[in-house]
Amino acid sequence: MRRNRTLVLAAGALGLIVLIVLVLPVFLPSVSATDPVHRLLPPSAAHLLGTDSYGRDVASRLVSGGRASLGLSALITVCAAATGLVIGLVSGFFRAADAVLMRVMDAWMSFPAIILAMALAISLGASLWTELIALTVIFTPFTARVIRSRVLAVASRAYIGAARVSGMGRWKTLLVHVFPNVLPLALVQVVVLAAAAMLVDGAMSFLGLGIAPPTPTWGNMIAEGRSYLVTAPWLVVVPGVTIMLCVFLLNLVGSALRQAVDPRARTLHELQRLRTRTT
Amino acid sequence: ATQNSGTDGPPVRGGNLTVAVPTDPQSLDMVANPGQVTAQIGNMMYEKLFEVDRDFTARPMLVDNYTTSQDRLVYTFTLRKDVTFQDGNPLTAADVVASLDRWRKAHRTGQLVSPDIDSITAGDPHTVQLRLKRPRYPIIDELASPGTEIYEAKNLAGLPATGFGQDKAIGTGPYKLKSWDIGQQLVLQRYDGYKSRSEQDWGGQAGAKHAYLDTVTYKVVADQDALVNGLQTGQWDHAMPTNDQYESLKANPAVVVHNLPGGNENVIIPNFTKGSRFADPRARQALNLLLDKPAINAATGGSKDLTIETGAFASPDNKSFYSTAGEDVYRQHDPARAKQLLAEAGVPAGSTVHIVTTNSYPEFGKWAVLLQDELSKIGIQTKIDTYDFATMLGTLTKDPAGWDLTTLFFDSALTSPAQMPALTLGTLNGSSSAELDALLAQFNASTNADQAKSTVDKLQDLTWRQLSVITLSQSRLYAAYSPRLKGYDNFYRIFWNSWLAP
Amino acid sequence: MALLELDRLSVGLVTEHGDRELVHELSLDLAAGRTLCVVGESGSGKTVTALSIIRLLEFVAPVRTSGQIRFDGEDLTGLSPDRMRGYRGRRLGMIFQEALDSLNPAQRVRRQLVECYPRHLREQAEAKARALLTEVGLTDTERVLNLYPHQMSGGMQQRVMIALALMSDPDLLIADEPTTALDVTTQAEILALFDRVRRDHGTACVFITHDMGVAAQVADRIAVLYRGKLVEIGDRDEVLTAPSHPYTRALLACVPQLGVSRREGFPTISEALLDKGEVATETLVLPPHEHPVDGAPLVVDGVSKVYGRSGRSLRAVDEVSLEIAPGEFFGLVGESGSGKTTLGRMISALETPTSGTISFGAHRCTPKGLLGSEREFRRATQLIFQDPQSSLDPRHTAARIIAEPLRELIGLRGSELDSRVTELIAEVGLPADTAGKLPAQLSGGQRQRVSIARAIAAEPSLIVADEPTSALDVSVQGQVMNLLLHLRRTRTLSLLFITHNLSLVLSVADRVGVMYRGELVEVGEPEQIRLAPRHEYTRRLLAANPELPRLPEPGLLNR
Amino acid sequence: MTRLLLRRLRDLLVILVVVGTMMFFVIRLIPGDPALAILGPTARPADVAALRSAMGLDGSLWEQYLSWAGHVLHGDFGSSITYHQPVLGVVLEHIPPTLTLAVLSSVISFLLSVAVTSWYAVSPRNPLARALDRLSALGMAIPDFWISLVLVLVFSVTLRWLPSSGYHSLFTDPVQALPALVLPLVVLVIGQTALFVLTLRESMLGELPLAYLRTARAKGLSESRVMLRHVLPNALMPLITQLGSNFAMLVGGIVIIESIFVIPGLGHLLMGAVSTRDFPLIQGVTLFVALLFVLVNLLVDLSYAAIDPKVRVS
Ligand SMILES: Nc1ncnc2c1ncn2[C@@H]1O[C@H](COP(=O)(O)OP(=O)(O)OP(=O)(O)O)[C@@H](O)[C@H]1O
Ligand SMILES: Nc1ncnc2c1ncn2[C@@H]1O[C@H](COP(=O)(O)OP(=O)(O)OP(=O)(O)O)[C@@H](O)[C@H]1O
Ligand SMILES: [Mg+2]
Ligand SMILES: [Mg+2]
Ligand code: NI
Repeated sequence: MRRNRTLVLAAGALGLIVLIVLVLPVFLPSVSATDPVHRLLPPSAAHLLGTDSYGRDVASRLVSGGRASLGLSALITVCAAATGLVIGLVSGFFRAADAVLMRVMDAWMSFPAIILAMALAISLGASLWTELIALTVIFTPFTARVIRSRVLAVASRAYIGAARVSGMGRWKTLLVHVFPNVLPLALVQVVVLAAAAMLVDGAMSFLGLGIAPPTPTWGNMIAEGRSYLVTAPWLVVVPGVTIMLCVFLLNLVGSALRQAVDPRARTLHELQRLRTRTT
Repeated sequence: ATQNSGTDGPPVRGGNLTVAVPTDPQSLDMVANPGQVTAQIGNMMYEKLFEVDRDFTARPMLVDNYTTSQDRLVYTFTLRKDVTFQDGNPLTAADVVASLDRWRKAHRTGQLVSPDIDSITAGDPHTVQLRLKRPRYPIIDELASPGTEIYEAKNLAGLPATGFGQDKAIGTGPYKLKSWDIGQQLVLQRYDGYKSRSEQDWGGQAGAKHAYLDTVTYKVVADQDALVNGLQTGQWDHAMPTNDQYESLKANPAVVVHNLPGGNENVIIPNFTKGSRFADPRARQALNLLLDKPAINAATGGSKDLTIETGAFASPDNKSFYSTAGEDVYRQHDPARAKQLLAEAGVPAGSTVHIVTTNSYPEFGKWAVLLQDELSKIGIQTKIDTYDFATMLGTLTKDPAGWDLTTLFFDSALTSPAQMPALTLGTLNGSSSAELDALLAQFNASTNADQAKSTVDKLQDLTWRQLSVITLSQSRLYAAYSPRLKGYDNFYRIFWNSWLAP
Repeated sequence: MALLELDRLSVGLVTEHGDRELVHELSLDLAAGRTLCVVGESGSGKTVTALSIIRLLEFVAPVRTSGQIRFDGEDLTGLSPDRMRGYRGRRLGMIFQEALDSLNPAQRVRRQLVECYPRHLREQAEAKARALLTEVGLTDTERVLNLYPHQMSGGMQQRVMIALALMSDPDLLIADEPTTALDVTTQAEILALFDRVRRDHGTACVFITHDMGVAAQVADRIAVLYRGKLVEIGDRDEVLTAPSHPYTRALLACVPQLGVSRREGFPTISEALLDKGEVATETLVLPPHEHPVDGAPLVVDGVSKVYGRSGRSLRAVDEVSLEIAPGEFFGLVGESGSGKTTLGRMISALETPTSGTISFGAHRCTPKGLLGSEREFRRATQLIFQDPQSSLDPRHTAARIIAEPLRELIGLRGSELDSRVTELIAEVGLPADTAGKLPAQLSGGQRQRVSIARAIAAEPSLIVADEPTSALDVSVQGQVMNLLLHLRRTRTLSLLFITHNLSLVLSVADRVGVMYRGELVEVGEPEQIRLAPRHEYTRRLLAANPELPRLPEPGLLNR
Repeated sequence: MTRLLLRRLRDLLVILVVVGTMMFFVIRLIPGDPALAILGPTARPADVAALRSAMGLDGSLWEQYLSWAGHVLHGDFGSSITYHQPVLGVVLEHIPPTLTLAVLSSVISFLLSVAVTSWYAVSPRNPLARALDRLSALGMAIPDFWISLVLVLVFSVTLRWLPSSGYHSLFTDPVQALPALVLPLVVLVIGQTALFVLTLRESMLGELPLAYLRTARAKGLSESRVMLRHVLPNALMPLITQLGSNFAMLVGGIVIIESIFVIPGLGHLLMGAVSTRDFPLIQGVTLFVALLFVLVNLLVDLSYAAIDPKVRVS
């Protein structure tokens, strides 16, 4: 039951963050209104989290930046995890597809990501969608490879043969027997992707490939605050801690979910609990 | 931080000075590569006929003395006799002719000066004659400008436009190239055969040069944080950090922080090309009225010490070019009027202004954001595209009407209009005009400083009328260095006559 | 003093709905150098008891134990994990029921065998490993040492498992059905080996088995478990000849015997009768053949399978030709590692033959793969895997596993599907609550029955059954056999029945084939094989078949 | 084995051709060219064109491509536009720092993640092990430049224990090289270890219920041995994949780390080449990164075979 409590708590906290991010900006002043006189103020009653180098209120930027960051990170995670999962499953399970798909992934991955992102951003124009496409393209092969390696191991188990004897089609076997076995790993990938997406977004903005200023994202807030690390540390610490908090919560939700999708993990959990209690 | 005073003690010979530079010089050919780092390292290695002193006034360097004909069309330069290149060959007139010919063809300033030049010829091995088609007042200043370094003639034969390689990086200066790990560091070494001029030090790049340091190592440090950290931990002795770092470095007792002469002119560049929102002069006026320059400077300048609130295109240190004409226009600020003017110019509230800028210099992005904020206050929307520098240039030139505003800064210590981007920007934003050309010709035809100065005032005034650039301010540069560095003139990265206290 | 004493040992499973007792107040003891055979119903808690003694159950299932397990006077239940570890291996050795899953799939046999020895004794250990492998009948030691578990036949895996347990000469050996996957000749060798070990090292042995013949051969004492309780314990002869508990009596009555035909049905234990304390066996009366036998024969034509590349290749199946008529019950016996499973896998098109063809009706398996519609083929042909554990998806419940062919091949859905699954679970003699359990929560026999239920679900016309009853007690075995016989009576069903149980196959098959080193050396009717074996290996097989001592007449049992 | 190698060699060629070709065209799609980058905003179009032609950038894209490809086939990667030196030499000079960092950080993170995960697996009740395991996810969420700067502030600027930046070859100058490597390695290791721990923990959890562990325990092996010798090797596959991918990413450019710690590596070189549009250099770096990448993946695949015999056999 502890498992459920963590799940509920972590999911609740995440939900709360999402809610704040969605609702609060409506009541906050413009995030792009600059006020050079009040720049780089430390946190105070007027500016809960201080102000940045333009004199903008960090708290309102944090909240409204969450929209782009969480939204983008969620979209990227979903897209990259889904495509990576599909490619990984297919190429791990179908030998014929594997040769081709994995070589494509290799070529894809060995192409420097910065240039890929630049080319995309410039040919499509820098925007949220470009960034989404670019990051999805960059992250997909990583997920695909990791998933594939697990699929390879699962595919050699005897129950895959048994499914064949039971007349199950290859694709359905993939879905019913292989997929659940790689799902926990996929959940880990989701956490990894979400964390990476939230951070990489900053690097993308830095390269001018991300969401255009002054729209804040947690990533570009960190990137912008970078030069004030010593004089105004809150500029980096605040969004940084927020990202870490979200990743941590996501991680909790991820492992709780894993137990929910995997009956064996449930048993293990019980076991660990018993072991920690006795002796 | 302590100020470098005159109490440096007697010079000490020996040692290595480590200097942080933001990029690899990439090429040591100052004609083919007009980059800052190339110039600053090159100034240690090469010499020109004339060099600027601390006040940016041209002083003879390789020239022993020179005469000007009555009609101001023929200049005869007598070269110093004992000068040798770092490979031991003596400096001859042929070298000067070859170098200047290449400058005329391949260097931007040279190309602008060239139409006025009739010929450059060697008289005897130690005299060079420069014939002009018409009198050109700033010609000596231009011969002291980057690109006119004297290389050996044999090294210049048959060079491609991309310039020479490091094997031909040979000059007459007090330091010569020792080693170069691309992208990592470049080491200069004292040239023992250097013959100094006999004058007292004129400061800047002119006068007597004594190479006290054995070697000078230029380390490539692109990252600002690394730059400052390395300075604090003694990884390097000298750096020129960004203005953001100024206050904290100034507060640090372990480093000396000192202003450098000259600086940068920070500009917003409106696009004159038809199709741009600022093709109409009223729109440009509106922009000028809209910009709250003090506020922008406060948010981006780093420190009051470093910001000069002036609309001039030259630094006050650059006495012959500093002009306060048009200052009233610079100080105008009236957003309401701006809104109205914009509407009149066909840019009503709700339209979108396209700003193209670069993240290669952090200030640019900031100006763009502040600009965006001010435009949004009068109901104008903005689309900001931030690229790396090369992409920005590519974007600006590929589609000349596809942008409205961009941001740049220019060196404000340049000594002739031909060198000044603010006056030669026509290729980029279509701001050239007959009036400007006439003024430039007038300047060249000046016969004395007063005449020249009055033309400079007109040029400055014209700039503020046309608004080919909208100057936000002048930023001063500063150097931060180890207290061990003595004798340093606080002049960019000039390290002859400097030594390290033991 | 007894070496091992169980004192009111209870093992309870912790679940969300409270504890469920798997073993209830079990008390028994065993002296050094003696062998205790544990027999009993499948799922009665034999494995649970064994794992509790060596305290390995707590790693895989959340359990609570009460009572005492005294080994050499020390109560094992109270030991710290560290001290308990000291007992494992050197003092307590264990042979696990499912060999394949119990070997590390990524390590060669060599490493797994010598592992428990310290590094400086590795050479000694390897010598010992070689000796043991030879002793368990794996004479090709060099090859075997270099194999990975999945490259070995079921019997080979089991023998490696045995060698592994004997590597450190334990004082007490717990052997959980150690010979189920072995042909009787090899089994005889293994039993002899156990006997030798017992004499040489004074090793005591808890020997779990379903084979009464084996029990009769090795046991000093026999314990009978039924539904988690010890119902009877005593000297071998006493238990075998004068069983006191009705369950024991019934169990003995179900044991197949050479020369007794069971073609008309096997006796099984009726729980209802048992509860009343009466004669607890009943024999199903099969319906008469009520339909014409039609359909196509299975024709195996000169099929070979070669593993490995040239140089180190192995002919697992060598030019086997064979025909099974529609409705025929064909028994296949043979030496362990002789290629039976490989042949079965080729017939069910999980493996392509290196040469030769297999045809079944319109379907043909050739070196190029399966020709024709795979779905049709699967409807017609089913395979019961030799190792049930690894052939069951660990994440699927028993019900879901059984439902799979029903959905895929027959297209059943919804309540129809549910009711058919429930039916099948009952048909193979599993309790209804099995439906919701995961494979890891089932006993070996229960898993095997899930696997059988899956195979018969689609009502195929050919079943390749690879040792389908090896982990079942004789009563359940009877039940399963009855089910197969019943199916054969009501529809056309051909069976390729691979087994090591000679008594069983000879009492029921129409024809029996004997494989030896990849070749099919003899095919004949059971009587002919039994009475007039032609091949030398067949004769050895028959000689090694363990038999029960002459049982008292059934009438006596009912007294 | 030889078959695998031959096949990989073929794949390698295909990938190099594909990546090289793609890169050739992609970088030319991006606005801006080297001549413009050198001459600056006030240059006249004619001068830009002249310089461009001197750089060999005139002619149609196809002509340029064919000439470049032809030279590459003869082992000539051209000459860097900015550095005026053969691309091959420039790239080779920048490989050691990147490779040193990538190899060391991968190895350390790998060992560390294995240690943390196994420690937790062996003693789930140890609070420190548990905390390390739980908190590992955070490692991924820490911005790398942030942690870099903090570490530099603490260990270099304040405590003066370690240099704040710099690179020296490990082979020629280990005494100076090691201290300078510490901080960048720590930063890389934090992020990677976090990722590895997550992956490995997941895959080890998947192995824990398997029956072969029972056998291992029945041999009397200590719990740590069970984890290290049995669970771990079987759980390593996804981790090794992750390691391979990550290594590839490191080789492709640890731009931020390289610039903060002033390490003249490939990422730094590539970024510089991109900003000056040094086409031949970009192409050269890309080909080398792709080459390294494929080689690393070959290693990864070979280690699959070493770990999972079933993969090898089929
Ligand atoms: N890990 C587990 N989780 C839950 N239930 C279990 C677990 N292991 C065994 N059981 C249950 O305990 C009972 C006894 O199982 P056990 O394996 O001891 O039977 P067994 O006597 O060895 O049978 P067989 O002869 O079929 O192997 C079975 O009903 C089984 O379902
Ligand atoms: N995948 C494989 N790779 C290599 N050799 C194999 C493979 N599968 C089986 N073998 C070998 O083929 C031979 C026959 O194995 P098979 O499993 O068919 O025997 P079996 O008759 O079923 O034996 P058992 O009665 O012990 O189950 C064995 O020597 C085994 O080592
Ligand atoms: Mg059992
Ligand atoms: Mg078999
Ligand atoms: Ni719980």
